[in-house]
Amino acid sequence: MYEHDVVVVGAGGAGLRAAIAAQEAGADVAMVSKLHPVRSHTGAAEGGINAALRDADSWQDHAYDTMKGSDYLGDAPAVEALCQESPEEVIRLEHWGMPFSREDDGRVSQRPFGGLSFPRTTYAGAETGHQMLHTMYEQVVKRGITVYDEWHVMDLAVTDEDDPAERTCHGVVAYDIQSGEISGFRAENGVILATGGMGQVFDHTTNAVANTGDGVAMAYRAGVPMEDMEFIQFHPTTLPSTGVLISEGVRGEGGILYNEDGERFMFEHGYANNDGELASRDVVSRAELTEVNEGRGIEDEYVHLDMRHLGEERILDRLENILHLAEDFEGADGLTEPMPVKPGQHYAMGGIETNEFGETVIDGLYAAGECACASVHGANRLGGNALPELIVFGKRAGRHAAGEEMGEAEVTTGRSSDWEPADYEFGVEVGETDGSDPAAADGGAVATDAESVVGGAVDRAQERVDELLSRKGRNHAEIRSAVQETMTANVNVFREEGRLEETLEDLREAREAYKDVAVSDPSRTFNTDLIHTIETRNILDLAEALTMGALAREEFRGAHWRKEHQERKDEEWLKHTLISWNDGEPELWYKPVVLEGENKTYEPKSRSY
Amino acid sequence: MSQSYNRGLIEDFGRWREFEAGMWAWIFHKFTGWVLIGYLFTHIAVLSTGIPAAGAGEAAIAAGNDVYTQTIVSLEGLLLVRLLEVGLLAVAVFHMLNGTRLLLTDLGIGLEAQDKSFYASLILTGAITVASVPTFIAGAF
Amino acid sequence: MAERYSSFQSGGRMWFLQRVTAVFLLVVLAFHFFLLHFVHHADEVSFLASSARMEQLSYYSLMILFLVTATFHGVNGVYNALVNQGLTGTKRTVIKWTLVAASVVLIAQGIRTANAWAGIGLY
Amino acid sequence: MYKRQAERREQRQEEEAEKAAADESTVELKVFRYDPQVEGKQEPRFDTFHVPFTKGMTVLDALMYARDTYDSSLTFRHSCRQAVCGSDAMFVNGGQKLACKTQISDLDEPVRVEPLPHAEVTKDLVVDMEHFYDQMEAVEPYFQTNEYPDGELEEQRQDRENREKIKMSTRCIWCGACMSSCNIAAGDNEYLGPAAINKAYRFAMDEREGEDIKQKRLEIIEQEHGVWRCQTQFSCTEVCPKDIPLTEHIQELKREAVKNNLKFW
Ligand SMILES: Cc1cc2nc3c(=O)[nH]c(=O)nc-3n(C[C@H](O)[C@H](O)[C@H](O)COP(=O)(O)OP(=O)(O)OC[C@H]3O[C@@H](n4cnc5c(N)ncnc54)[C@H](O)[C@@H]3O)c2cc1C
Ligand code: HEM
Ligand code: SF4
Ligand code: F3S
Ligand code: FES
Repeated sequence: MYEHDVVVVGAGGAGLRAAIAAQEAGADVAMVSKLHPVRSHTGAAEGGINAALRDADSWQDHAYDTMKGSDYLGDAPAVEALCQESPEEVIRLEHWGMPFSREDDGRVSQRPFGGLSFPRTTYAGAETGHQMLHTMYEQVVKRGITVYDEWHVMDLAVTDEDDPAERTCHGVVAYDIQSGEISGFRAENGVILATGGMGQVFDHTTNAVANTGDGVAMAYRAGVPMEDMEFIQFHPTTLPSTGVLISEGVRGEGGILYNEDGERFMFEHGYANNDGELASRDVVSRAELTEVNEGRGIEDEYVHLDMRHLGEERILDRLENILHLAEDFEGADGLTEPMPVKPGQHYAMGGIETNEFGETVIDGLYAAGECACASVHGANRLGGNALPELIVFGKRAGRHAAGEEMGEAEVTTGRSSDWEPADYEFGVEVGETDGSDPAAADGGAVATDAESVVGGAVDRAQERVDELLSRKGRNHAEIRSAVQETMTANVNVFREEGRLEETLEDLREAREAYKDVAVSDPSRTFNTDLIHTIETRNILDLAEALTMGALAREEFRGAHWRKEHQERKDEEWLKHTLISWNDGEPELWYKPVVLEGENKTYEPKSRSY
Repeated sequence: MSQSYNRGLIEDFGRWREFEAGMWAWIFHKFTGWVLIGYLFTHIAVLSTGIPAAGAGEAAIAAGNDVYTQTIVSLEGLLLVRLLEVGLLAVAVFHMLNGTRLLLTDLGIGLEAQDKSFYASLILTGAITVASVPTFIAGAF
Repeated sequence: MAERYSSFQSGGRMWFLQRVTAVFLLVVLAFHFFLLHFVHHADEVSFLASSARMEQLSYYSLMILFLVTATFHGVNGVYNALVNQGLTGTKRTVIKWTLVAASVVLIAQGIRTANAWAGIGLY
Repeated sequence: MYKRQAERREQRQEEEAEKAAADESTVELKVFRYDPQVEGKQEPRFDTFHVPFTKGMTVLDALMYARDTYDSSLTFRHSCRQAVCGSDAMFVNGGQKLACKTQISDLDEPVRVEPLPHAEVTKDLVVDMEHFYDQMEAVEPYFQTNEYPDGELEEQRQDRENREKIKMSTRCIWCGACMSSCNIAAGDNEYLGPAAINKAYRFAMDEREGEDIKQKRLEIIEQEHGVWRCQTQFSCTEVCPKDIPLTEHIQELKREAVKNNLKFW
């Protein structure tokens, strides 16, 4: 067993920032990551980081934009923290050497981005995430922070009180991919989950193959509620064949969308008369799919994104990376032809329920980054708001976990006084009640001291791995792709009741199938078959929760569109959806949104661009 | 750490087909450099016959009967030696041309055309060598 | 970490000298070849002719310099090549001094020969 | 729905396997296999897979197909599928390539896929990257300066030109292709190698670090196993998937170092 004060799971932007912060606050930190830090998907972010750096701009404006973008489902204390602290965090990155693009006067460059009232997206070419990830990893190297790379965290080591709010997290269990060894990591002060996105729930996604939402699923099964899972952002400009993202920066710089008839449909068909291509992502994604559905798509699949008129010099200066992506992954030359694009899964607004310090309802368990839901993005994330989330909330979680005094949280976690049960009947059995899978229930022998909680978790993980390796059964790959296919077909940009229900049935069948899953590669060395099999379980749990949330939320808000419910219903739905695992019996409930900030109270307005 | 497998030398030798221009240039430069330094040693050895020759007396020298002149003349009379000299020329010319290429590379000049300049060195070496054959062979028969 | 390579020893000087000697050799070797194969032909070599050239001080000093630079350039090149192939430790020290010794012998022998031609008593 | 899908998939797989046997629209992959623990794989061998070709298919797509359809134990690293994570550098038809960035249609068949040369093979296409990481970390790969601006919220100024100068060098994704292609690095285990030297270049040329730190950086790369080992073979530059002009950067550092030394002569 390894012992540290703070154990950070995941080494993307959020994890790295959390580790640095915890270390600066005096803790002995270790990072455990299934990928080497520089392989994390933060490296794929292209567009930039929103921060109100200029005199003409203000964090209040940024907060206002973010709230509006979130369709008033963001929690004001978290949103304000994001906008207030983003500038100093961005400058800190600059001080750590991050090579931002520069203005003539030598200051960092900023550009306009969708949904922003000021060009405050700070960027480094079209590779902002890459530069950010590497800059922070460099700081981790400098500080000599311990990194256990290529260790897959399988489970959390949590006590098993009946009420999740009374549970304590003492560490994690991880599988060393290189050697096949399973080991406990005991965390004296806290575990911070920073495992990133869950794009693999869908099959057309901008996310990495490693983005399987492990942290969310682990926390969920340990008793932490998942918040707002139905809100999935579909990015309007991804390459049709691979899902590789073409940054919003292209539209920020002036790129134009055309349909098959060469119409600039964002304006000509009235989807966004003011902002056109720069309207919020959900608006543009739906516009594109409507064009395709109404027969104006190219090859009935995609639309064109044209940036030729920007001129070679400007493109090379600011969007060079896009040229390579279009060329390498789609065979299109952005300098001489328009690029084909269509919407693809991009970001999960929801995730592990936390307050504005990253704390979850379980004592000693934190979450930050895309896996967490504080919530700053509400029903829809603005482009350029995820990277600041990583550094702001990564830092906050790191400090808090290291024991720094940070005051009283205003966002609640767990069932505080104003929670509200949901009375939705799903018609299909959900969850995992028969206990056929040891990971299904977080229970186990009653243990309270940290050593034996971690030890018990290690034993269960070992048992599970031995079982998967020794039995005969079916391969996980077909189950995974069945889940991805049904999710992409039915829980996409457009959602209808009947098809959502069908999806729950498909997922039920997938769950049944997963019961006889087995790993055919017997090796203990670098057994990716085993890792993927474990991940598929996570994908299943998340897909189910996501679909449940989508069914229950009978309104149209932000990224969540329902055929039967075409308007935002503020009286009824100004609240977060939460799903608790309850030892295998998922339960849906709600809690109100916090719209009162330090700055002001954000009154819901209609969201038009 | 888990066990791992090292493909070692087999792989190194199996890879020569896949070498890039720059690697061939490197190999040739190495080879020619070694030949040249090897030759320098032999060259001086042969030339040092001039030392006893100098002590042998004016008359022998004037008549061309001294050890040095004799050695050289008899060596130069051999076709094999003449052919080796052509080889030496080729080696030296390549080393000089590619050496120039490397010197430019060190100054950061022509890096994009490094493969082309290597091919140019090869071709030029061939041309110069062929052109010099008559001069080198002259009087050997 | 950087300290791992504690045997701090800059290779820059030798690298630079290798280039400087190369530039010099480029000119002199071309001249040498040209003079002894094209101007004078291989079958015309004789002690007398060599000695006539060597008696000129400028030619004599050029040739000595040629010898020294070529030896340095060649031997240093060989040494570098060996080090690049991973020559280390005692073996490396031994080879290094062997090469130095060989160079000294080569240069000494070369100078004696030149002296013999130039009619300088020292040989 | 799930059953339908499963059936459809099975059917598709059968059809594809048939097509694979007869049709020419399949790609033949020869993949290096080795596993220290599994009997029959301890002796390295090549396995052949026939994968149906689809437009725009990359080597990574083909490998994933082979793994998910024929042999789930086929092992390779991959994550982003878009040439930013640097996990899937491998030896494809005799060249170091990122599998996700290599179109099958650009390759001769059969496509031979091997782990990166000059690295120890952990399993199948996975190599041990430890040595590469060590080299990267040996050049103090983090920003250092003594010249921070006064205000907390004040950024350090940097000229556009200077940022342009280091731009390419900051693109490295730590894939290790360059290191694997360099003969010198293969022979001299302590040679920093092109990627690490490029990393040093990224900082040494960044004007924000200031002169003192630059001196220190030059000392690091000037060590015996630093820049001087480079023999300008250019293979690193040829294989770099991010088009970083590695040789140029190494050469520039050599000149900087010489200039620096000449001062003391
Ligand atoms: C293509 C693309 C472009 C984007 N562009 C922008 C942009 O321009 N601006 C913006 O603000 N946002 C952007 N985003 C969103 C943003 O990049 C992500 O939300 C963010 O990078 C997520 O960071 P993270 O640290 O939470 O997770 P990641 O960077 O994904 O890191 C997750 C880490 O967790 C580890 N991990 C996962 N599971 C386990 C496990 N079981 N055990 C151990 N370790 C585990 C992984 O190894 C990895 O290190 C973009 C996203 C994508 C996909
Ligand atoms: C005529 C002009 C010459 C030029 C321009 C020249 C140029 C060079 C250069 C630039 C190198 C360094 C290669 C490197 O380290 O990357 C080199 C190496 C070398 N040179 Fe020369 N050289 C010349 C003549 C000679 C002569 C006359 C000899 C023999 C005495 C010689 C022997 C060598 C050797 C042995 C090497 C080392 C090769 C290796 O790396 O294994 N060179 N030369
Ligand atoms: S320099 Fe290029 S080839 Fe080398 S590790 Fe970096 S990206 Fe890969
Ligand atoms: S391949 Fe190696 S020798 Fe130099 S130019 Fe590249 S580092
Ligand atoms: S999969 Fe990330 S670089 Fe190829």
